[in-house]
Amino acid sequence: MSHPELFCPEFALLLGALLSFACAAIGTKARTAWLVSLAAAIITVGTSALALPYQGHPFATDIYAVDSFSQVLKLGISLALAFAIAISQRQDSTRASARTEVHFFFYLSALGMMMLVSATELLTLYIALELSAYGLYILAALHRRERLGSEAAAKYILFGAAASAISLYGISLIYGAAQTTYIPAIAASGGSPLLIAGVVLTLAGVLYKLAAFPVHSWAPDTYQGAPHEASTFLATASKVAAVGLLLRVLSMAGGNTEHLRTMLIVVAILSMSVGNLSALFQKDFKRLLGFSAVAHAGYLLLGLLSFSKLGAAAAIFYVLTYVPIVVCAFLVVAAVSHNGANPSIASLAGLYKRSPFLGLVLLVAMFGLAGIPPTPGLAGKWFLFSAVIDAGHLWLVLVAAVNATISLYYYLLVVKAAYLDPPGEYPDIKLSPTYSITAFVSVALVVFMGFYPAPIWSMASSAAAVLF
Amino acid sequence: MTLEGALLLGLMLFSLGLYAVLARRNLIGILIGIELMLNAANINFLAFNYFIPTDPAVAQIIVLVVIGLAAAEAAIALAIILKLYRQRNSVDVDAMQLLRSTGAEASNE
Amino acid sequence: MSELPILSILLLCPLVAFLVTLVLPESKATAIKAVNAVAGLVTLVLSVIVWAQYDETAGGYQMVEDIPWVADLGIRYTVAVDGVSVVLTLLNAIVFFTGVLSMWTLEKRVKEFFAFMGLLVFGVFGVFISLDIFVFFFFYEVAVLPMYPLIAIWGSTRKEYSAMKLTLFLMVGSALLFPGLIALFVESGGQTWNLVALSEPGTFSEGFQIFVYPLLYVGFGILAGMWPFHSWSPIGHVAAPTAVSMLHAGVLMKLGAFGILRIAIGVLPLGAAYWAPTFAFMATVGIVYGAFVAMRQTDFKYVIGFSSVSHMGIVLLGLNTLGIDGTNGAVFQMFAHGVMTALFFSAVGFIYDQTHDRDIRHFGGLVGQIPVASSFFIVAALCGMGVPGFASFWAELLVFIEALRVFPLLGIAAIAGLIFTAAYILRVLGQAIFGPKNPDWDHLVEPTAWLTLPRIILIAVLLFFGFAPSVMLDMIGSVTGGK
Amino acid sequence: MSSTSIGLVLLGAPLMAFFVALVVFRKNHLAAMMTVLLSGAATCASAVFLLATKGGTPAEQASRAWIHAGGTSIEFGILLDGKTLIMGTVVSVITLCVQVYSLSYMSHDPGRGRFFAFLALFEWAMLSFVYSPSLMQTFVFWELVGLSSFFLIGFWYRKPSAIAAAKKAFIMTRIGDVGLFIGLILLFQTAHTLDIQTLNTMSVATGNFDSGRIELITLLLFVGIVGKSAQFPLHTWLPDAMEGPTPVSALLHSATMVAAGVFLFARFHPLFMQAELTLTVVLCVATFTAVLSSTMAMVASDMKRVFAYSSISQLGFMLMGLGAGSLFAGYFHLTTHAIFKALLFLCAGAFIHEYGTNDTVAIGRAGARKLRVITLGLIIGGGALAGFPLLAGFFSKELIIHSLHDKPLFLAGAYLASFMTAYYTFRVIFLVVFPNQDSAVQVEEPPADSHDDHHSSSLPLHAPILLLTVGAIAVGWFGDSIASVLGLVAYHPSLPEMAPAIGVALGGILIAWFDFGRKSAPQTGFISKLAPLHTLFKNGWYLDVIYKKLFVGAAQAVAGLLFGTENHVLDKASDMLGQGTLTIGETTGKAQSGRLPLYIGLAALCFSGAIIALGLEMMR
Amino acid sequence: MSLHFAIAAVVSLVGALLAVTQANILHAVFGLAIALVGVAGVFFTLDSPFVAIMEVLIYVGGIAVTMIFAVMLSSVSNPKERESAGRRLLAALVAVAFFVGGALVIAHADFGPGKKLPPSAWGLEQVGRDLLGRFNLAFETLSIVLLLAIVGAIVIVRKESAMPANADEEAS
Repeated sequence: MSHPELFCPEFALLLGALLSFACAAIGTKARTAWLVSLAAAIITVGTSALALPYQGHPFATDIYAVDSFSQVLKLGISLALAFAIAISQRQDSTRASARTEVHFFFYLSALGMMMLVSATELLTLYIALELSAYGLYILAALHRRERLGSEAAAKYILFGAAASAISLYGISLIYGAAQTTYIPAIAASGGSPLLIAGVVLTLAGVLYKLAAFPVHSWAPDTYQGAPHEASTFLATASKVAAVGLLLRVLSMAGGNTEHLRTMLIVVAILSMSVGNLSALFQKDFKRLLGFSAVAHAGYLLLGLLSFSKLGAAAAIFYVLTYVPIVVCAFLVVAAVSHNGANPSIASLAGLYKRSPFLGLVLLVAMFGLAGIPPTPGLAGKWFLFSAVIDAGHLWLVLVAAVNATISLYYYLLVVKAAYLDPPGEYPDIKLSPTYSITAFVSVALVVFMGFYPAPIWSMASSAAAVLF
Repeated sequence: MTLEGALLLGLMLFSLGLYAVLARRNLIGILIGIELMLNAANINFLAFNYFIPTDPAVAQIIVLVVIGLAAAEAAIALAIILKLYRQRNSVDVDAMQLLRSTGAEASNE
Repeated sequence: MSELPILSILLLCPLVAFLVTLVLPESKATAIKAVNAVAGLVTLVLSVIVWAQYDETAGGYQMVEDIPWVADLGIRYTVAVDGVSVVLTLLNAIVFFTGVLSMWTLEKRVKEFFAFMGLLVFGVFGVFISLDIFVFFFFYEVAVLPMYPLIAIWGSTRKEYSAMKLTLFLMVGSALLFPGLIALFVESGGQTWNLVALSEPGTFSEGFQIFVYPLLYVGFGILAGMWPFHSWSPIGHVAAPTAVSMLHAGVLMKLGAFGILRIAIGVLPLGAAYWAPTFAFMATVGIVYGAFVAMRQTDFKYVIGFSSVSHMGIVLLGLNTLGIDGTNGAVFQMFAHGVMTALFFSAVGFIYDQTHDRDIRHFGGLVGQIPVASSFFIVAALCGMGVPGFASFWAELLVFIEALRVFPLLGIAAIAGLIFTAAYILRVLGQAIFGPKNPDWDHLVEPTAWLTLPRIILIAVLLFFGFAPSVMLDMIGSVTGGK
Repeated sequence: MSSTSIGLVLLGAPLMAFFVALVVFRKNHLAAMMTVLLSGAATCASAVFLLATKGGTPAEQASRAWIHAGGTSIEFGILLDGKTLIMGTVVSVITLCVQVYSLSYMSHDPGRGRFFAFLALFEWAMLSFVYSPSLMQTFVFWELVGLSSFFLIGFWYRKPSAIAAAKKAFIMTRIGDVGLFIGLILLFQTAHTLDIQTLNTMSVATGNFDSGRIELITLLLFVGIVGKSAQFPLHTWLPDAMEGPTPVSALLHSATMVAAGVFLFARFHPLFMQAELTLTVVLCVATFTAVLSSTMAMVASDMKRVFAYSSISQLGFMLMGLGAGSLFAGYFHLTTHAIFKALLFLCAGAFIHEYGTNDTVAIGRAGARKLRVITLGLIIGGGALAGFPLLAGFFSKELIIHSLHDKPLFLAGAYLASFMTAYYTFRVIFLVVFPNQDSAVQVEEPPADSHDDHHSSSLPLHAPILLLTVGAIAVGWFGDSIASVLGLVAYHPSLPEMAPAIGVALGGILIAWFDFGRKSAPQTGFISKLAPLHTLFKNGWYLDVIYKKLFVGAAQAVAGLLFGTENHVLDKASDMLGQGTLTIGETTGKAQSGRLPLYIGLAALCFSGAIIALGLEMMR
Repeated sequence: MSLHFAIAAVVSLVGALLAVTQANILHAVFGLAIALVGVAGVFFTLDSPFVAIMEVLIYVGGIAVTMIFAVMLSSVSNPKERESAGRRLLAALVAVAFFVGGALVIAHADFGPGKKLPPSAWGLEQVGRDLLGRFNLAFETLSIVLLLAIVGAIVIVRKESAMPANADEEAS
């Protein structure tokens, strides 16, 4: 390893993993383990932020790239991790027996994701993909209501394993076509039809991570069945990593993007439509967020299918702003949840009265997801759509915008429950200081990004510049 | 023995695996299918390696790693399946209906 | 021109009110109302100052402030006013201030109400003064969404349904705007979102203009109550509480017409010319249609809601004439209709607050029971009929002059619509305000001074511009060139 | 004082009075009434003064730009020429008479303050209309006249019939207004000015218009006149407008509102004179109206209605005169008619007020002739209306008939109408003066209109009647002066020329005497012997019914249709769209059935499809 | 060589067929083991003996055995449940579709010529050098993955000791 400092966010994660493993090994109380993890997570965020400007190759050349692309996404991942761990303070949806250990999986999964966005070689990429996934498979299984957790995890892992097997098959074709596993070299090899076929099959695992059609079906089930903090992590960090991964994989096509683009357009439209339409009737809030995640995967694909710097930057911007917004939503889930049960939308009733601040957090989350200013949702969509129109697909934007309209319906139903329906017998909610601070930070981030998207955009833009 | 022949073998194994994943009700049956799919990919790697070599060590390393990953994956999957079995006394995939969308009339609550 | 960034200050006023409202505890209802009333007053004063400072002879955009926002993408916070913005800014300030006063008796969830209202007004100001398409759209969306909670929480009569319908309709409008607006940026070479730069002739080919114009026109048109996409509007009116109805019809619908004028027509004149006959036809249908449907309504607010469809049809017809007089008239009509409808809803809201009934058949001879409150309604009705002496007369006159020149047949149909307008308005007057009295409502009381004040202001504005239309027309004319 | 400042007083005083009265009337009725009365007096004095000083001198105009439209400014101001001076004076005199009269007449009405306020508003609108130097101002105040008449006709707003009548008046005149409005805009587009004096100097000959254009414009202007001056087919609002208080009828339906249309015609006489076709239309409509409404007047039992029909018919006369090209004849009749018709209405009002009924027969039987001053007024006014020689109406009507001498068809119509006029006027007079308690005629209508049992024969009631009686006798002799103010030369028909008309009038009076006046007269008109005709006339030729069925019905039907469209098509469409989306959503949502094989199957199917597509692509 | 390959291929296919068709899941696992041995044979013929050995050791010796344990522990209750014909048909259709697509791609793909390489490039030595050299990250990560899997499996299967009464066992 030539420049260890380039690897420092990952080291921070390894440290976190080590500490939580130590906590589990010596059997500390869950609360202590949580505090340790939170500290490590905050250190990770700090490290990632410090590491933003780093560039270089800590390992053998072309295996692992540290550049602004990877570092920006790593910052997103570490933020998501920190938020998820902060939310896990109230672990009442996690199995009592696993409360000390969960953070270990968070850290290793985050490590996998960070490696994922840096990997520039197929083997590294694949193993990082699996590492990030396995942690999540385990996390999903740890819901306090074991039947839910096991079912969620079983669906997640079996579907995931199948998808990753298809991916691996695709990778083998890529290898056959390019006879190398280095992504830059593959991209330079000229994009033979076999390579495209390989990339398409590889997309199975990648889209799976992104929760896009046709490999989206796990998302609602798993979001619903996993513990709240795991769902949070799944919904945020996983999306960030998936965007990075997808950009890398698509870059392998090396300019021969015609078929890929056609397929991605279909995938994007179906993701948006299926996600939004299916969300219309959901009663369970987490499940609704799962479908919403599918829809947002569709929006993200709009940027990716443009195969342009603008599109990539828009997708990265979108996913970075998406993190705090979704954190807001899951924070409400975790705070409202009683005895670890999943909150239904009906159980959000009267939130404005039960906890005015939480009501506001929910409002920000829903408006953010719907793309209503002053959240960055609008700017994000705007940039994505700009990229798509720049690529010449005006009608696709129309479809996407109609989808955004449809989505508004169910987001507003949530807002309605929180702001219109009387609290009934639901109790008041007292937020713990951790939750208040987390909520405040995430809302502040959202509103700041909404009013002043420029810094995030320049980050996203510099990240995209690496690829295009 | 040709490249196409080896690839075709891989493809057959893959398709059989896929069939198992889709047709099997037993969760372990699905897992078997997945293992077959992984092995199909492995055959591809080694076939390419053998017939059009540029860097013969890479494919072997990939296959080794994949075998390792498959083991880890199988361990986690089997743990989850066992947990599931303990709760429901069944490893039937069709029995996993707790997490699903209901219509407008019913509620998840 | 002043050194002070007066437009930004104006823009921040409602935002500050919003933040202060958020901070104040729910129990301090009067303080919240006072804060918003003061903010309303300040915006009113500021917009009058803006009016006074605007140099009509120089014309063009003035008081420009320009700060990069997302510099990499060419997005800049560019605000400025031209004559049209000045007029509509004043309108917004008037409606905001009088709206706050009209809601003085509100007791339910005061804090949230004024918070949402402040946000809405903030967005509307932003739209009227921004020159950057992205910033424009940003504020546009800020303005549209608070309608949902405002109607759904404080409304009446199928409020949740109506609020949802309204929001979704407007979002469909936005869905059309998204591709349209972004296409402008991309097609112009991806350098600037600035409206002035985009409006340069020759930026867009005719084919492109013809293709994109309907997206923008219909997208904005939905918000402007364009037939046949108007059905959200009356329903929303009916459900909304007084001040929200005032803002909705008074200001929000103007956003659509303003967008058409400034962006659709301003940037795509060739497309506008190509589509003008079609959209003028639809506007005329809207005028007549709204009047006829209003004739059969039994609910006060439905009548006014459809009258808005009809009156906004006049605005759209004026815009589609693409002529100086037509545009002048359209902008004037936006202003006049804004104030008039605010007065209408204010008057109806006052009656509804006491009776919880809006069926005109249940009333009769109200002018004998509450003469002052009724006369507010009568004045609004007269203005709605386009009676001379009120601002709307001149507005309609100018539109009709131009329409008759450009689209003679449509002009005649639109003018004939005046008959039906008179018919439905007199029907309401004859049924509810005049006629045999209904003893059920003998107990009604007259508005207090605080509640009278906003209505008096609105009437004064209507009369002022009715008697001195040139004040308004000179201001608008500084843009359209029709001084 | 310059004439402009006097003009300002003239126009400003009533407006001030309106606002002051509106503000104070709720507290103090008397103050409101006095304010208005004072302003009326001031206005009247100004008008008379102006007429006296400016009569016969060249026109004077003072105006300021009001708005800019299409590069041209539209003026607001005051124009003093012969037409406006006379008309303005007539209007203000009549208004003052009515105001004074109302002091007594409305003294016990709770809304009298409001009444006076709207009288002032009306006066302001009417005078601004009359003195207007531009067609735009004319139109603005034309509308305002309509508006204030709405409030005056609907003054008793508790009475549904009054409100209905007011609505009808407003809407029917507005139909005419639309025509006028379009005509105005066309005129503006053609001539690029709306200045009346400039417009009147324009002509086809000088190339300002082409002949088709001028026909179209004048025709459209005439549509407005038809509405305002209650000509066929838009005349039906006027009889209904009798629902208003009688002073309102006296004001609106004699000298002012209805006369506004005729005044407009006179105003644009030079333009109309260039439009052959329009003139023919005008003559046809006016003659037909004159005859038509006279037939209705012959059988109406309500005294005010008789006079209302008579107003319609006399307006037709004026338009006949004007349309035949004689500005003086029409204008002279406008003036005389204003006076004697106001007188008749005031008298009718006094009777109605006294006896609490509108029915002529009932009034007569109640002993109306005991009110001597009023009965005298009725007789003089009636005589003037009937064209009894040497009374006011006689001269002007002779001139009109004379102006028609080369148009035999219309002349015949004029004779017929004036015969009937004499007949129905004296029918009323005889019924009042020689009541026959024994006749079989039944009182038709229940007591109406004035419900208080206050009886008044005070000075405010009598003074205007006396004044107008004198006017009705005298004004006919001032034809020369009026002509000179107008800048015209009066024509004096010779006795033989007048003979037929006199004969016709006297014949009408004679038959009336035979039917109603003489002792043991049946007191039923000769028409009643022709039962179908009687019924036809009585029901206003069923025009109201037809309109109601045809136009109101059609409008209602369209409204119903569009209402249905709105609710069941447009609104429903969006609802269905939403519902459809929800249904699709439910389906896709349910497809998320929790079955893992289906999830993976979908994915595998899609990727198989993709790979097949790629394979096929590679084959090519 | 071709013969070896053919035998290995047939063995793996037969094993795979058994694995996917056998109603008894235990038989299916045995089928899998046979298939994996076949695959190892294929690896062997493809000049990768080390991988072939690892395949047999880890897959047959590890994974298949774990599966058998799992089967023993779980599906005894209903080992012979057969899927419905419709389901199998649909699954077969999808699988055949994939096969057809894949076959098309393979048949029409244009594989490069490759390079002639010295035998040293194939050797275990090179594999080991690369594994600890170029690909050390993957190698180290693999160890982390295995650690994760072990800990995860333990945490998942662990019995809940301090669970409250099964009141909340039902679906939320």
